[in-house]
Amino acid sequence: MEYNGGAVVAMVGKNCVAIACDKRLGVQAMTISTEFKKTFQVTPKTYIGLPGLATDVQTLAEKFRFKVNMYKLKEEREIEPRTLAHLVSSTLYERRWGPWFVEPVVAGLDKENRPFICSTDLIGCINFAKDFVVSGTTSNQLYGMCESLWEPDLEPEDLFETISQALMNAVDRDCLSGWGAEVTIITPDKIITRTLKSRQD
Amino acid sequence: MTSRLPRTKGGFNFDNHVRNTMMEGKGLCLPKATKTGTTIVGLIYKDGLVLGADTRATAGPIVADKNCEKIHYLAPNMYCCGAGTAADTEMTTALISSQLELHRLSTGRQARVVTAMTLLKQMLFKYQGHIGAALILGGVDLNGPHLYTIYPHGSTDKLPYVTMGSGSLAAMSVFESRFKADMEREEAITLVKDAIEAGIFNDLGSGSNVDVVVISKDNVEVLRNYAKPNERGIKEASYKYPRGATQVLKTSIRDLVDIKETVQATTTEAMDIS
Amino acid sequence: MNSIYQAAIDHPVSVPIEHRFDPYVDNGGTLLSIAGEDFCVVAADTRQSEGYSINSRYVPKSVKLSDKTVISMGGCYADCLTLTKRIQQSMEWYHHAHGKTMSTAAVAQMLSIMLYQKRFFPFYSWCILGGLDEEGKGAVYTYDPVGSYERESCRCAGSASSLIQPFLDNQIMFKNQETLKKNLPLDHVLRITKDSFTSATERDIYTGDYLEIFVITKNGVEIQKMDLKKD
Amino acid sequence: MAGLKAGEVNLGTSIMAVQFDGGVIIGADSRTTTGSYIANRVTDKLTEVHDTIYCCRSGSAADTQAVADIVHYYLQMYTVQNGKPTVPLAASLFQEMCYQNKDNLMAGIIVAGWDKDNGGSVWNIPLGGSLHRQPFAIGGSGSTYIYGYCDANYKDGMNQEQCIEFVKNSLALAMDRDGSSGGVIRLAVITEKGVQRLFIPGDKLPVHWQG
Repeated sequence: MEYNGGAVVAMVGKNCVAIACDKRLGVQAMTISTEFKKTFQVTPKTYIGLPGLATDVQTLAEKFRFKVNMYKLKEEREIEPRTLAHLVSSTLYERRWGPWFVEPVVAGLDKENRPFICSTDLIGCINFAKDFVVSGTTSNQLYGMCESLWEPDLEPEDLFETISQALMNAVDRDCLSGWGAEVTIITPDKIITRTLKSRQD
Repeated sequence: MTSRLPRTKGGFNFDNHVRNTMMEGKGLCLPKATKTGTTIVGLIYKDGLVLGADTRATAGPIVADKNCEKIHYLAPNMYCCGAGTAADTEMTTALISSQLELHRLSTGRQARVVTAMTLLKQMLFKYQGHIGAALILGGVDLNGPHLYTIYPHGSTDKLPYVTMGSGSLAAMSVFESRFKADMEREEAITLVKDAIEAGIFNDLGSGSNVDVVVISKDNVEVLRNYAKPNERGIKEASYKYPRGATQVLKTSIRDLVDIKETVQATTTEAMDIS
Repeated sequence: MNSIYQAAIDHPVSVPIEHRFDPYVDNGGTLLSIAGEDFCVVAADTRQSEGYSINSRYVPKSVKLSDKTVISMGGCYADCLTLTKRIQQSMEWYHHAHGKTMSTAAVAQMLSIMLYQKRFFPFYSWCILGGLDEEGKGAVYTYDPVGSYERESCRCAGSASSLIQPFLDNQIMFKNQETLKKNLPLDHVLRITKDSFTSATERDIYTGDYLEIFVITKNGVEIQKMDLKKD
Repeated sequence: MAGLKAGEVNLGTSIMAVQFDGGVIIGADSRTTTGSYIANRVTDKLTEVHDTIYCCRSGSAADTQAVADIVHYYLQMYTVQNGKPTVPLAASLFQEMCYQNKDNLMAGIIVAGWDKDNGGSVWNIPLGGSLHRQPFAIGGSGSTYIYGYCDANYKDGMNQEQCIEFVKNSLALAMDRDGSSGGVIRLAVITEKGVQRLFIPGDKLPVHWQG
């Protein structure tokens, strides 16, 4: 986790969810790129965030894309976020003794447009949450921020402010994350993606 | 379709192991897996048994999940509390639950608790303690109620009242002072609740709420969050930001279009087969 | 728990067992201090723990040193106690020698020296000194265990510091929302303090039980107490 | 030989078996520990592997349970095909398991029982996986304290009652001195007629000098 750095957070709002990540890619203390996004769209209304070792982030993003496509071909429907969570979990637990160094976050709306978020640890233990989930090297800071800032039933625009402030202030206290951030708000009728103006140190 | 797609094999995959030990050797530290530094208990009362658990999951000193479920379903007449590495307890119980379901379908009988116990202990023994699951297995079958503890290395004990996890000492002190044989249902549930609460308040690895499952001869009650002694109070202030507080560089909005697929029966002329 | 005994069980005779003098323990807990225009708030939880056990639910981490100065310490409780005694004793001698109470800035400088005097066998303690300066303005001095110190406007230390500090950056210093910057009144600061601790208690297992807040104004030091969760 | 793995459940034990004319007496304390915590204070370390063949387990709880379960299964299969097994047969099955897997096991087992060919017999399988027939055997961490007592007090040709007293006193002495043994004494009298289980609660143990 500490090798490349990175942070991902997801929150539930009123009929919407938000997922946000920082954009740094580093090799320990040295910053390599500031355009390394860690969230990936899986279905129209589902995103997955993969903070961790960059090589595994990319490998797994492709692996999940493949598995989700196979699911779609076999089942002739989009994968539900809850199903995706279990797919992620079993993919990680398969490598119980040689894990991928990633702690994924799943966020999305299910077929009834109900919000769903969850995170898993690196060996696939799912943490279902009703409020927020955090992951990556900045998790402590994010826990503190979210626990104070989050409140139920935030409208998409308010949820955007809350998740952005939570992420930015958290990564400012972590030397391995930051250097820009990207926030995605998923609502039943649109997906809003915003790039934030943040400190670049 | 003798394809190039990777075939899904069963079992564990060790491909990353060499790489990971190399990285660990270079001084990189492994991320911590979620542990359930737990209090789990079980006791036998007059008509069956009661299982109890707290709901805190920790990653080091941080609470990863404030309200997780540690009492897992195994079979209609059996439940299993898990402590230790969270993923291991989750996956082990799920795996055994599926084997029991198949066993039930192939025999057409209710599975016995010893069967579940044997499956669990043989699996854990096979992995020599590397699967970090400490379990309390409880169930009622044709031979009556049974309560087992199963340790990560695969040893088992059969006792009328048991505790496990980091809060087991706090919970056991409650049991040792107040357990009686053949208690009434209400009394048994209260004792289990008090034992779990002893763990919640005195052990830092345990916390939040009390989950209870009561299994009797032909009735199972899952009392999720039976007691909530740790509700968070109302915050002093709201920290909602005025809209526009965050500075944005770029926005992209994609509208989602609902595509409705409808199947329409079209009437075609009957084929001329004359 | 008993790692030495466990080692003996794991390796009955073949391997030598290492014995080491390790006088430090981490007793957990969180403390914070916020300086205002004409006040200073010093707050800390009162849980003292070791490993997964709670030693006591009420052990105050903060001590009033004078009408203008409060010290708060976390880390190894034994070291904190000793350090507090030394500060108090020096302040007493100062009082006898000079016929006046030490100023906050003077205590701050002295504490830095006391910590550095033990550079190669340090006190394992996270110190935050809060009070009013010569002009009556709120002052917060923060230290590392070997005496590097700095005056700041707010700081959190201890087991939940990484959870609370970014929140203070945002709510007290208005980081990432510079446009809204202003001086905060005391009641607002107290609300932020309380919410910081209730939030940290939710997620940090070493923080909890009670919150003790010292409010330092020109009228002296007032102590407020509040319940935190006990799980 | 494998040591105990971290956090493994230990049968820090006192176990014993004595042969007499007509059968055997086996006995054990009831304490199981994980580190310094008593995980079970009323354990039954006397495990049936056939109608009149028992084993006393010491060492790792997981290992000895697994071995006993496998031998129990073998003997059931054997009975179906060949009829009743003998005690030395059971003992050599245990011995084979313990010897072949000695790098991975921590199991000290005493096999004892009655069969038609041999009458009562006691077989000791210490840690390395060797097999010894003995008129009496002691095992587990507590046994080190009572070798002298047992050697001094064992007499050939003791009857059933004398043997029970001998086992009770020996185990009580071991439990007094050994921190990882304790609780109650569980006994079994195995004869041609079958198995009779005896239970001596913690407050009814023979009392010796306790300072």
